[in-house]
Amino acid sequence: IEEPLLFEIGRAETTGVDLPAPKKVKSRLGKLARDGAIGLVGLSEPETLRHYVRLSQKNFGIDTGLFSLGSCTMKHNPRLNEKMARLPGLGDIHPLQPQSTVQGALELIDTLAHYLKELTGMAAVAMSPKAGAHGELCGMMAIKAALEASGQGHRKIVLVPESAHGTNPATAALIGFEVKPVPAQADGTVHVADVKAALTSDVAAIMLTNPNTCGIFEKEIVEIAAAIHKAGAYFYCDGANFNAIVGKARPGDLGVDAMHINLHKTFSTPHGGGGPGAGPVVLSERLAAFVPYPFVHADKAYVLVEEATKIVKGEKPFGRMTAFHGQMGMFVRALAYMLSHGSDGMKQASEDAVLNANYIRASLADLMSLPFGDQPCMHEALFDDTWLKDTGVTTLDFAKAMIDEGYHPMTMYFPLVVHGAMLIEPTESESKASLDLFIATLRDLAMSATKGEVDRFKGAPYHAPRRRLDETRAARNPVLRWTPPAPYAEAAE
Amino acid sequence: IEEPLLFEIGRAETTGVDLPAPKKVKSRLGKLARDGAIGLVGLSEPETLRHYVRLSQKNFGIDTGLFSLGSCTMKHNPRLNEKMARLPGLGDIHPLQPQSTVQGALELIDTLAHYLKELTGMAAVAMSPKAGAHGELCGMMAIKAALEASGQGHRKIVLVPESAHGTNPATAALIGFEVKPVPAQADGTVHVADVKAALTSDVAAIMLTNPNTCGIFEKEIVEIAAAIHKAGAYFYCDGANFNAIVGKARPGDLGVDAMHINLHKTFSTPHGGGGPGAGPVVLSERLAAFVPYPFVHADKAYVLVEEATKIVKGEKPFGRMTAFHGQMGMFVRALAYMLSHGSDGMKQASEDAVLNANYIRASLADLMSLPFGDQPCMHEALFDDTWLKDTGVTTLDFAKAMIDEGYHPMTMYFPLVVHGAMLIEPTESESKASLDLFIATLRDLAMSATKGEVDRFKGAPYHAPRRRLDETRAARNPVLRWTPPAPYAEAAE
Amino acid sequence: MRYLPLTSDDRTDMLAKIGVASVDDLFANVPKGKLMKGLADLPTTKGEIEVERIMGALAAKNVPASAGPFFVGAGAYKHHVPASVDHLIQRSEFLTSYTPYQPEIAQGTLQYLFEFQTQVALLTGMEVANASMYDGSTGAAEAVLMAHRVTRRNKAILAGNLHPHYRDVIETLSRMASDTTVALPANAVDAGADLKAVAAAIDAETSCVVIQTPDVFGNLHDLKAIAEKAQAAGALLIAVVTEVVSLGSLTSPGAMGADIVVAEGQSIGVGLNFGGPYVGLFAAKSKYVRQMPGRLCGETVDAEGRRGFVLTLSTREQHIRREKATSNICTNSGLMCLAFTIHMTLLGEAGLKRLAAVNHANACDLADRLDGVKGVEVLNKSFFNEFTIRVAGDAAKIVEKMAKKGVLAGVPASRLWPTDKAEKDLIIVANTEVNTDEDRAAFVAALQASI
Amino acid sequence: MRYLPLTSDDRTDMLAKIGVASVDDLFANVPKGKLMKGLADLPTTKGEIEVERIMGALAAKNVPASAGPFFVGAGAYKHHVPASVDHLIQRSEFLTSYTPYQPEIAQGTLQYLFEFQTQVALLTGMEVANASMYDGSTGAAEAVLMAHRVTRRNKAILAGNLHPHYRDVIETLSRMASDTTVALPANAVDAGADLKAVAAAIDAETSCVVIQTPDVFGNLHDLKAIAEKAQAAGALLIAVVTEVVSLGSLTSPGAMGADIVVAEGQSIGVGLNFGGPYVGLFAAKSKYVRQMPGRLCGETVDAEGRRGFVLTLSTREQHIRREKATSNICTNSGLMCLAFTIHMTLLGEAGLKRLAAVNHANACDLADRLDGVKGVEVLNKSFFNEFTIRVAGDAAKIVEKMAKKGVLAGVPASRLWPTDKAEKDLIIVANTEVNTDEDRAAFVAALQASI
Repeated sequence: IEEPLLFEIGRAETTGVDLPAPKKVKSRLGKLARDGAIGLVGLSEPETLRHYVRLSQKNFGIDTGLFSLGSCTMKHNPRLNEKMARLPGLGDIHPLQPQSTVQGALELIDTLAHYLKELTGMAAVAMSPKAGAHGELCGMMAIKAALEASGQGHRKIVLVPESAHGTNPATAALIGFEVKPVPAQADGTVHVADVKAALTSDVAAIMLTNPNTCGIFEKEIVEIAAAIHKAGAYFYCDGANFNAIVGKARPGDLGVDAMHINLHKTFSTPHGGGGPGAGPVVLSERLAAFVPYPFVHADKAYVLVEEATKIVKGEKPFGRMTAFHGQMGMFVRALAYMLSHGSDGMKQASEDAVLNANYIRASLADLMSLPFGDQPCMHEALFDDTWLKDTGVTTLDFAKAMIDEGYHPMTMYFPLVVHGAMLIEPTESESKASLDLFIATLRDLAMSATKGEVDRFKGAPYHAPRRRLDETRAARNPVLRWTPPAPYAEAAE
Repeated sequence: IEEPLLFEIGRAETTGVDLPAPKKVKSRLGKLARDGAIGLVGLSEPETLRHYVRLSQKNFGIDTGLFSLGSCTMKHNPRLNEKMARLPGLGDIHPLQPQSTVQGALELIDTLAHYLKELTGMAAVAMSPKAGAHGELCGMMAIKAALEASGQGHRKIVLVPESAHGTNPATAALIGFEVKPVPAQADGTVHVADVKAALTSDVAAIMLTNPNTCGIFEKEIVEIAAAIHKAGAYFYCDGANFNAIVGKARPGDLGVDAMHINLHKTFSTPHGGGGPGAGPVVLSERLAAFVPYPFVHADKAYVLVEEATKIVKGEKPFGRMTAFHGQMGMFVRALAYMLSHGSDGMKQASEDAVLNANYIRASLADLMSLPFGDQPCMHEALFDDTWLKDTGVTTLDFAKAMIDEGYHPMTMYFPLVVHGAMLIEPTESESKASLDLFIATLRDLAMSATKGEVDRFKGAPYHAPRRRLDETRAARNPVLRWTPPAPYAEAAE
Repeated sequence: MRYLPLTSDDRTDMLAKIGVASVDDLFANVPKGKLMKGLADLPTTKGEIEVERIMGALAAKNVPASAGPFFVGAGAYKHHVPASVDHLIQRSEFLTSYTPYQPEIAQGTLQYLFEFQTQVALLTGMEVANASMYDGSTGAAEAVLMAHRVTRRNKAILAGNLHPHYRDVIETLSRMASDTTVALPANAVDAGADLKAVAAAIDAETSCVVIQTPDVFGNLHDLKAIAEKAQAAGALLIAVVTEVVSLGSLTSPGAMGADIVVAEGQSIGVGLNFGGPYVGLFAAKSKYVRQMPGRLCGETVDAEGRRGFVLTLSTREQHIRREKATSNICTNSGLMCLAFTIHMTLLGEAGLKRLAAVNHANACDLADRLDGVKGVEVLNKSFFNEFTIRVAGDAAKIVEKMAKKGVLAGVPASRLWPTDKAEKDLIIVANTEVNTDEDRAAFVAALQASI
Repeated sequence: MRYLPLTSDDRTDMLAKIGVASVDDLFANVPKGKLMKGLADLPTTKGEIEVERIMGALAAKNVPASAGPFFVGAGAYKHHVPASVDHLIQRSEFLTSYTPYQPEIAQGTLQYLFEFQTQVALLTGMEVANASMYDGSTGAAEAVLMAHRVTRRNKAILAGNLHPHYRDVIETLSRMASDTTVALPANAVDAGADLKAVAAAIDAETSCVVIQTPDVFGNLHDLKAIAEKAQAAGALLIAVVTEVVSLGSLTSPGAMGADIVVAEGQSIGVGLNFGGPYVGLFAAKSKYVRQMPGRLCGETVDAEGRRGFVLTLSTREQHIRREKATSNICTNSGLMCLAFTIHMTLLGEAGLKRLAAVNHANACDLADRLDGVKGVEVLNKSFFNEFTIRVAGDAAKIVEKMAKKGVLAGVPASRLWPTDKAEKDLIIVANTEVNTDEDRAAFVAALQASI
């Protein structure tokens, strides 16, 4: 069933909201009162429901099937969290209400901060970043502020392995750092020797993902941290893969100075089709002073510190990341999740996530190729496309064929260091029965590909709301909004 | 995507609910403590979400498309109503709390009762019936009680036109009445002359649907009522089609003595896959005294009358229909709907419902056949299958082909008085654009049928989660529950 | 108006297509003078903001169960419903669908009904269950009529400790159907005597005996002997359960020989809702299936041989059989079945047993706390999560006093048997998993202060 | 644990398949001594009942906006969100989906993003809009960086009446990126003077001027002259809107010549959420599209020629372009875009204009009521739904006093400019469609009683 665009079915005079007539008053808009049509259209309430329900039916979510997208941690989003976020006392409060009227909200932020510090073994946390990349930015800003505060402002180099998420180099570059690559070795990890070789007096920091994007725990991480620190630089850890080690290992114990936490990956706040996220950044003692405004002091009452006059000795906030205090709605959800799991549940969740990924790895290793040999992975299993060589089927084709089987494909072609990468992350939310079916399906597809049944892949997906879309055309001649078709425009005149 | 039965994926030891360990106490269960397995299985929360989300995807609802099911009034179900029903002060109250702690609930019931009486022009309303058929039962019980109270207990005959809903004769028979048919004439309505001819001193009541199930307003209704009353009998009106006349005509003004109101048809409470409904019954002065327990008296405080000691002079409750006070959750939704619409909106809704149905009628009359000629209908348009004669396509085939076009079929083969009946009710919730598309689709199907494209119909539906299901097999050898397959049963031993 | 998509232009165009001048021409059949001029005497359209204010004000005049310690039961129970249940039942495809008369596009509804029927059959220990009744009480009345059909006798014996509302509903329907009921007197003190009285009342005219366990005072009953006695006399045993969670801890009525089991399913998934909508569970021996009221969902195959589900045995039902139907029931409690089934799925065998154990333990804890409290006596020898106390004073007044202290303490028996002067000092007290130690301490304190 | 489907048997079987003895063997890479023994020092698993109690207790310590008369704004506004919006955004297929990297199974998300972009472009009067930023403030900071890329200059001039938090966010990012910002002083009394100061500050180094309208004090600004001045000097005009509802009543920034418009979209569909998640609207002239940050959804066709949507121009973005990306932004505010789009669809042109008119009228009514109140002066010559009053006394203390009386009265300017001693007597007061006559009367009474 096709669903038209809103603008093709809506009408300028239709509204799905009944409001009383405005009171008669003297306008204070002056000459700036809007004049003429905006061009918007409306739908009545029943039409609106149907339009968006039907659009939703063209989407795939974790509630509809296994979502194997590696590095994205598509885990269960408990509905309890949604309910809690909608309690009027948590959802319907204004960021600038008198602080005496939001003590529970400040307590909640403080409590969540405590949980995050405890799980990471870090000294401080900046709660306000709005998403993972924003957290990276915050963390790198803290590092920059710390360097400047200690007269090390000349350090401009940031070491980033090629396997890193694109946000890492982009973040570093955004605030004027120069990105320098560090190689990974044949086992998929960065070796301390390579880091040492890259360390000069210009190096500000290393940005390392751990567990890394190949799904492997960086085994020399402690040595790398030591080397970095010895060189006067900082260790930024990309926390995208924290889901594998919550309750199992603490970044603070490994020598990390800053790490953002994707509440929407690790702590189950929903991805919502691309956001909102939430990216609090935990910081080591060395960086703790630089947490940006606003932050919470727990005293007799909770105080939201928004200004220099209220900081305590030693605090040196580097500025402000966003207008208010961050993603409160996501904090509520994350805390509800952490309370629900508890320390035991969170540890078990990490173990199950790792177990599930290894089960997939072990169950497919005979058919598909592992770029770094037969070693345990963390919460995601990385395959390359060596096994597809000469079949005529690419990683992309394979992924699209998965759609026809009712699955969301794995992450493709990332990390870049692996040829035709296929990064599969089942998360701890999948049952063994679900994994077994997924494995059986992938085995069937893999055998089909190796047998040369190319049509099953090249034309895929066959059974989705759309066949493959022409992305080149979209980019070559961008159509980024609806415009009235010509006859309509004429008629409107 | 197929979805297994819960029992095929669940596990006895799995639970999606975390509860604390019970306190250690001395059991008071005695010898009745359960012993051994119940046989239930559980799913974790993520599995439960996925299982039922996937099941939901095999369903059609008014939010997913036009639902043309005549006599069922599948109109928009506002989400505001759902929200209101979940206010703790309305949803989380117990029917046996002290009345001082539920004054708002009693006020709400009293307010809704006022609305229903005002819209129907009736003297009283019994709020407790749980659904339409339960309301019919309540109304007929009130009639029986009134007859007995006036020494007319010998009256055993209830007149029911053949076009009536099956619930009418079933209800009458359930409490010992004898059903006698009244014919309808060529214009689709019951004529007063035929009623008079059937009226004997044994007649207790007539049960008439108005607007009737042919979608026509009974034009001699006032005369019929007068004749019934003159004969000492009562006029029960089936209110299933009240949606056509709310704010346009009042049953009380037409001589009706009792009429149930399907809150889930007329006042937008959701049908929910077959319930819950709510069937308050409005009663004329002649029957008002017989409203069953419990009911609300509005005095200084609101009083829920549950017992004989609290009735006021003249009240003669005939008994009790259900354990508590009826479908409060549906009352909340219906009142929210009525407040939202207001008197103006409800009248407009009736007019739009009738307009929409007539628009469909007028737009299809050249291709499909109207059993009662080209006269206006009320909120539903009735076609018969004369036009399909010799095409090899039946009403059923035609209906199933509509599924492939994205529509829920009309009501088929009802009313029984019309051959191959197709009863189409769009409701006021459909936009003109939606109706135009529906009409175009039906025209296309109709032309296809007349052209003899039989395959399009006989095999339909082709694009639904299932092809046609074998109902005979289901009835011949009923399988009404899951049982473990043999090997499993063995393994369990 | 936000719910109405037609614009005035649309209306004009459509009237033209139809060929009438005004919408009232379509109402030409309405007798002269009966077409309303103007509007009904009710307020006009209101926006969401205003409706929320009005409903919010009504809600604010009630004390919700979650507002404080809560011990009210007697046929409806405050249990915790997981958030996912309420989320799922609000999915448009479930909420806004109709009775699954078109099975090809209603497999979602049909499959959950099949799962529901299976769960109910397992829980009650019966062979078959239907797709629900309105609630427990109407289910009980229908069961009595069904017993009449099965036995071709028309006298039902109702145990004295059957919930009086259930008794009333059965009596009302039976009286209207010209059947006979014999309702025994309640016995809060000696529950065993009640069953003995039932046994003694069975005769050759008896179609069925109706016994509730746990009974309205919370007492548990072993039904084996009475089942044998009834069946030997050619009558059926109808077992009534108003607290379905109890089946997690107790021997099922089916295992004790019941022929029909009716239960109120509200405790699982549904919520209090001030009395409705609830969900009636209805299960029976399979030999009686064709005499059952209500919808049944059955397994079959589609044209391609794939398993599917349909409503079946509808020749019992009113829309096919009309005045010869087994019942007039049409609409059931579809969405509440779904809520029940989802909650039961989340619980599973292990969770239900745990839930029942917690309920029982909490009730035992409260009983223990009351032990030795002056002026209070727990009457029950056995109970699940509810028991009856005798208090030194007028129970209804004490409950009101406790309500003023923020404790909703239970149901005074005088509310259920308003005319029986002998039982003015009894309170029926329920205790579920939502109650804490603090709640029970508050109960005891408020009770002591109110006697 | 209810969120974890694996059973212990499953775990044993799976470890066997993998060929390791224990799960810790899979963590072998963790350096010696760094694998945690035991559990983190946090509480253990809690059921829903307990979590609801804890969160409910936290919620109870806050005063929600709906609890009484509410006039707090200054960048976030209390508007009514229709129930259907919240229902729809919770549909699993929207809530639990990812960024639409697989467009064949994400057309739902992509189509609403396309609708969102269109609505934002229309509202702001711009040619193109992106698929959202985190919020208005981060969008503003990104706009300044974008202006630097477009103009190849790096000095931004920030109007004094720009929301100080926005100013801080821009200054922080600019400073870290080694760019220059010139922030002018706020001027609550003479808003026109602020714009004159901006105009005077433009020079040949200027990349952009950033002006908010309605400004933080609620004043409206005609941007035409400053747009011309800036563009003549080779700089861009970045218009900031923190109350998007105002665009229903006011000439759009696009119509006044803005090059980039950033806005906070929270007012439509999103709710207060104590500051987040919100949704940043970002629109620009189409010639700058390849310098825009954030995701863009574009129209295309599929292999069968059917219209479809994809994320496009991603060569601007970090996951393709890495350190050369226009921004590091990755996650956006997808679900909040959806909320915005649905609410805007419900409103439509007519509803938005009506909503804006009601907001304006309510604010005018409050201003009228304050006219002549002793010790209170409304400073604004023009405003939409928010204005600034000077009160005889310490504004922060007066707001606290009013809060004690149940009226949340607005934002004391001293909260936004904490170090500026001159402005301790100003309150910024917002009035939306949710306020009633009674609310406004309560405001006046509480204010009079608190001065």
